[in-house]
Amino acid sequence: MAEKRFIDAIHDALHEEMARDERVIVLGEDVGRKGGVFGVTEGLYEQFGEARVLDTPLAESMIIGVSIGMAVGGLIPVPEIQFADFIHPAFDQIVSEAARLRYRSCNDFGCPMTIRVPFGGGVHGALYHSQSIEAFYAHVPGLKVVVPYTPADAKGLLKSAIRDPDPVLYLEHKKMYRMVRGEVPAAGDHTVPIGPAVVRRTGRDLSIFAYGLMVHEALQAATVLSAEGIEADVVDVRTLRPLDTQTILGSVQRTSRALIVHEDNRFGGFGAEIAATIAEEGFRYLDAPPTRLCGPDVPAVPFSPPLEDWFMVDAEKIAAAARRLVAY
Amino acid sequence: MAEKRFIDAIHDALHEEMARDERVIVLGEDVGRKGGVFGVTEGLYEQFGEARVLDTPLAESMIIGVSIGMAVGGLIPVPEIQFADFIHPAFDQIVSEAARLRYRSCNDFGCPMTIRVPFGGGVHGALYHSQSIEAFYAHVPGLKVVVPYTPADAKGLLKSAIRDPDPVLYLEHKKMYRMVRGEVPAAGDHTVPIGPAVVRRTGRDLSIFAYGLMVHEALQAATVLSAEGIEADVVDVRTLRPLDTQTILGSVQRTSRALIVHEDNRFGGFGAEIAATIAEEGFRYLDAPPTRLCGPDVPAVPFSPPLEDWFMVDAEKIAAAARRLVAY
Amino acid sequence: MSAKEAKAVRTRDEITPETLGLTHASLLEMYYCLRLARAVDERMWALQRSGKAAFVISGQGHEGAQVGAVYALDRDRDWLVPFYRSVAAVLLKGMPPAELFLIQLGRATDPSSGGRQMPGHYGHSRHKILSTSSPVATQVLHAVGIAYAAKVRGTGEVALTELGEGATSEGDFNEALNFAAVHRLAVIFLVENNGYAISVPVSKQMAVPTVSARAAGFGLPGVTADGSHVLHVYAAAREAVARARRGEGPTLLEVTVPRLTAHSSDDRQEKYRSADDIAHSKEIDPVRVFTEELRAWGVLTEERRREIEERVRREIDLGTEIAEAAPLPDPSTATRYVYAEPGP
Amino acid sequence: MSAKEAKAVRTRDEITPETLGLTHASLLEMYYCLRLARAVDERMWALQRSGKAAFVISGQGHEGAQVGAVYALDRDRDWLVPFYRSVAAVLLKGMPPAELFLIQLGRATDPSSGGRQMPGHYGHSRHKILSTSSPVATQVLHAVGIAYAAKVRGTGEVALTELGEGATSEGDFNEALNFAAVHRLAVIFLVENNGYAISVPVSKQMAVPTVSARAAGFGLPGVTADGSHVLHVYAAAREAVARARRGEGPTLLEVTVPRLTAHSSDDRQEKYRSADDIAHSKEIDPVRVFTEELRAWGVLTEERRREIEERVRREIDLGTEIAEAAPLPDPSTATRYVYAEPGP
Ligand SMILES: Cc1ncc(C[n+]2csc(CCOP(=O)(O)OP(=O)(O)O)c2C)c(N)n1
Ligand SMILES: Cc1ncc(C[n+]2csc(CCOP(=O)(O)OP(=O)(O)O)c2C)c(N)n1
Ligand SMILES: [Mg+2]
Ligand SMILES: [Mg+2]
Repeated sequence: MAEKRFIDAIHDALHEEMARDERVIVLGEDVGRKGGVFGVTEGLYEQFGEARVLDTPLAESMIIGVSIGMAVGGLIPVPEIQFADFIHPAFDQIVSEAARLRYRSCNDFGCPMTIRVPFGGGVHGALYHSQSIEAFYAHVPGLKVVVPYTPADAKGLLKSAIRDPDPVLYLEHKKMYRMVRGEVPAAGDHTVPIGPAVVRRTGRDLSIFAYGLMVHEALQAATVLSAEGIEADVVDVRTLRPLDTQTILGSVQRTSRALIVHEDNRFGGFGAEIAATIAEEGFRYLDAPPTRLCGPDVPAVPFSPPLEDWFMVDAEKIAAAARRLVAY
Repeated sequence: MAEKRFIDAIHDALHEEMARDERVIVLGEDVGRKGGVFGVTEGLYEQFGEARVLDTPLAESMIIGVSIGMAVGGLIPVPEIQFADFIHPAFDQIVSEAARLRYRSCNDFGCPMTIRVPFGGGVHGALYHSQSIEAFYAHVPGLKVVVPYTPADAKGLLKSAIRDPDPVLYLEHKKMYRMVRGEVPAAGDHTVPIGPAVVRRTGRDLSIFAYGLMVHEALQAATVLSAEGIEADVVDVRTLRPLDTQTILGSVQRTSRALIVHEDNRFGGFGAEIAATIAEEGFRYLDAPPTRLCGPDVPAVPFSPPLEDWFMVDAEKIAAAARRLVAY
Repeated sequence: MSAKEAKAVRTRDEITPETLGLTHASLLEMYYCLRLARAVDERMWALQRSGKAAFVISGQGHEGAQVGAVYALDRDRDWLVPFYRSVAAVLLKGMPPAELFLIQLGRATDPSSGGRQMPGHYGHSRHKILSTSSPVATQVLHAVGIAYAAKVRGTGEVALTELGEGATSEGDFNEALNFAAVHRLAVIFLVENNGYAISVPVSKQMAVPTVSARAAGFGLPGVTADGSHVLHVYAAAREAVARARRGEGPTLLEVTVPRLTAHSSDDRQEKYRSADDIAHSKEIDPVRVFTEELRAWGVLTEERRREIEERVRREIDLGTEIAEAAPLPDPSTATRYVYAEPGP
Repeated sequence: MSAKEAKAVRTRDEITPETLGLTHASLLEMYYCLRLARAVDERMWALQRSGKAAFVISGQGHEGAQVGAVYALDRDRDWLVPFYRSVAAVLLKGMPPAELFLIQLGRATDPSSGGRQMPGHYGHSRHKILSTSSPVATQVLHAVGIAYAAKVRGTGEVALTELGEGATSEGDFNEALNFAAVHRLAVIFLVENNGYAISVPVSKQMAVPTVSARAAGFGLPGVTADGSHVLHVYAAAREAVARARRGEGPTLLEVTVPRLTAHSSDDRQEKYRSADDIAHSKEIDPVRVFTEELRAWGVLTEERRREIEERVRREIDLGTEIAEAAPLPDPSTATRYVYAEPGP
């Protein structure tokens, strides 16, 4: 075991997979000589050369479209979209092409590809450098969507994604890069399967469901709540598609109360799917309404600090919502 | 009053608004001389000329991006996207630009624009001519999303959309064009406000929530159910964003049972938002889990008739789900 | 006659079976492909008209472009990334007529999609034909990616992708030209310019007379060939393939073609095309022109013609029979292959 | 020297204040704008370094391109559709320095966004400056739409939009060129080519030496001007505006400019730019070059220079003061204007 920062865990996974399999290729804007605008791909260009670590022209639809062709041609592309906010030009290539190639060809073609995307707010990034995009993509059959929280998961899920025969959207919260640290198995081939959620903390009074940075906030809230005698089960959802409804329902069965937390706008957000699933399949367990605590319904995160603070969901807001839910 | 087909109601609204306000301009692929691939814009080119009824090059991002500029420049564009399946290249222009212009400029600029989009399956259109897209867009703050079911609503909502100061996504189910007929107020300026849902049929045993073609199927199911002694409240949601939660919750309060129906894939679909809202805000009213009946989670609608039938939600499947829910 | 025109004519005159080194056998193989493609296409319409197929989208008029271009490929080694009009191209690349009818009729054994896609969505991994979707121009980037993979892996494969001139208005097409030029990839962009994007004439799609003019600004060669003359296309494609094979990069090959039918079975072209325009298309039909050329060159005797005609008819009839006898897909299979299934 | 080179030099020699008919007053106004833009920009960096601003994205090096181009507009009538480096352009279009600092510091009275957007996202309806977003190239289509509206409404407005050469790789840019050319719209595409898209050099972005080469393939004129010489840009822009005003359509005006800073305050350019390259940029700094040119032409005396310097300093200081004193936005306003609010 070694303590690693979130960003290093992602870097290491890329490095190891590139070393392990020469079909793996990294491409995107500034991923080469600069090592990525966040430094995630630092050193890969020097080590693996420019044919495998490719500084592309500035065109996201091209990055994904070319990656699909690479996958068909026998490579395993790991495209980076510089900011989640800039993935939208590639929406068609992801939704119509990458996600459907296998289904539409009845298994004649596949599309192994991992799209790495830094997302999320709290970094003074305002409307166009803060967005959460998981709701758009988790809705798409044919895609898998993962959002790691611990460095160990960041590494293990990325490795699994790269080895997956289907396209995976790998969302990394950019605020966590240098903020979150944790133990990562140093030796061996550390992978984490795509699919299972994990209970990060057990408690009997309510379940908190979160992913990415929000797990961090939820765990902090849980500590505060614990001091008040409220014990929260905190479930790190990790994989949004396919969703581990079993672990989710198991938690609700234990606590009878569900608080679903995400940073993305509330209306039509991914939390609705979790809440609807709990309501439908866990109805008998519930003693209170499944409740969502999410980013407000304005276009992403406004810039100025008072506005950004207003937008972001944090431990304090989670604790307050938990108290209300427990008091229901 | 005059009986009109769904398609004629849409056509008439366009015609009247273009005649009423010379700023209104229609653009898209084949909307001019051909009158649209479905014939919705038939005759407008001849009447209003090619400057106002514009056959564009084949590029959806351009159609929306140019429309945004037109709106800024003092026109009221009504772009058509030929099939909902082909709106994806314009995702960035819609989500990042049209929907955010007002918020990001703190009201200095607005973007009056109505994007007309034929959507939906049951027409042998397969994976790429059948898609439902409402979940992607209803999640976007700054957009409004409407899905008419009656010809009167088709006309009235389109007129309201064109006069709305903000961008509206107007989704027309293409199977309804020539199938659905209904009375449309002939005289005067018939508009229907964006926002309110409408109860199409009242019943005490369960509420069925639907929009577009699914209202048709739900009403048929309700007739069958009624013969069996099950009385369904059928709510035509009509506007997905902003959502009329009051009417929805009012219905659940009367029936204590909610069945949410849509054609789009279930996972992360718009039904999750309705179900989550009912679960959270109508928890006390519920005698059974809020239940979704939706398209299965495969990429849109497969082609061959047995596969298409398997995919599509219809009156029979709705009636079966309603029986199960009432028996809960 | 200006010097430039004289040169153009000379260049065209130079394109003969002899200058291209084509044997009679090759010429007759091309002819057979043209006739086969036309016959398959006509049968697809017949199936639609008789209510057996829901939809047709046709390659009639595009056969010269496709046979000329695909004939220049190494059909085993190279990739075809087609579009919905690629009837002739996929036949020549190896798909038998029966498979096209299975696709047309949405049967379980449709090799491209198992009945999941609409007619016209070709694909076949064994023949290195990439699966087609409907959104236009997306495939152009896929071809570029395949060519990048070929370069990195050193396979020597060339990727040929087809699209209409309408699709060149999409961003993806331009992004693809740019990336391919930067990396000098072995990809050929075959733009089949039939003058219309459904109803929209070229004059409303672009401000230049040829799509090939687009190439220079991205740093690749652009050529326009006359799709009524199979050998003109073949000559241009052969040059493009040779360039690609030598590692000199991509070529934008525009081929002007007539559209002999409505856009699809859902369209009525009389609404937006003049009778003259439609009549002129028939005159420049590549099948007709090639037939005459082969006769003039003494390659096609009446006897040979009848033999080929007979063979084509047999294959078409057999293919239709096979397809009509094939089962429709079982709904219980509809959830399969959203994702890869675990291996055995 | 070849005939072509000779002609190029002659053309450049012909661009003088006299041949352009520019008065000393105009030249000094341009000079003032260059100095003001530079000073505003430097102050933005100072605010960032001192921890008062979270972020800077800079126009240093681009001032010659922007002042030259915007000076050719009718600043009251025409539209500017800017990007994040448009410091000089928006100043010249009418925004006072104080407003740029309000934007920089995210204050409630930031006229472009009320503190909602990051620094560098300019916009101002009264000055006909369209609100800027971050995704590159999207704005190019908006400018084209504005020009279409101007044509239909007969307003005679011209739209000038700015973008970097990196953004020309996006589909939207190409779709915009195409549509503008088809409709011969009064729009000018000002591509400020600073050689890099963040760290990616032009050689990895495109296979041609100039962006202007892209124009011909879409059917519009393409010109490359040297952004170190304000008057070269002005001459080219004036021609483009005249063309647009005459109804002859769009122009792609590429201007080569040095990038004098890192991409933004989040970037360290030493990682990917050589010391020589960075040093060379300083030599071709348009502010420096124009200062020398004005001196050589006898327009700028030392006294005048000092006067202008003094005026700029006062304005900057005053602007900073105003901005720093302005309140931050109140969170209770954060939900406003997602949609239009009902009128009174
Ligand atoms: C992205 C997208 N938008 C719209 C359509 C609908 N559509 C299908 S074919 C077509 C015209 C294509 O014209 P062109 O590229 O010239 O090819 P042609 O059909 O003439 O061979 C259109 C608009 C589509 N398939 N994809
Ligand atoms: C669609 C999109 N993708 C990525 C980015 C991130 N980004 C911001 S500026 C930039 C480089 C732009 O280069 P160029 O267009 O040459 O302008 P310059 O900054 O050099 O003036 C990138 C990649 C973005 N803003 N938008
Ligand atoms: Mg065409
Ligand atoms: Mg640049």
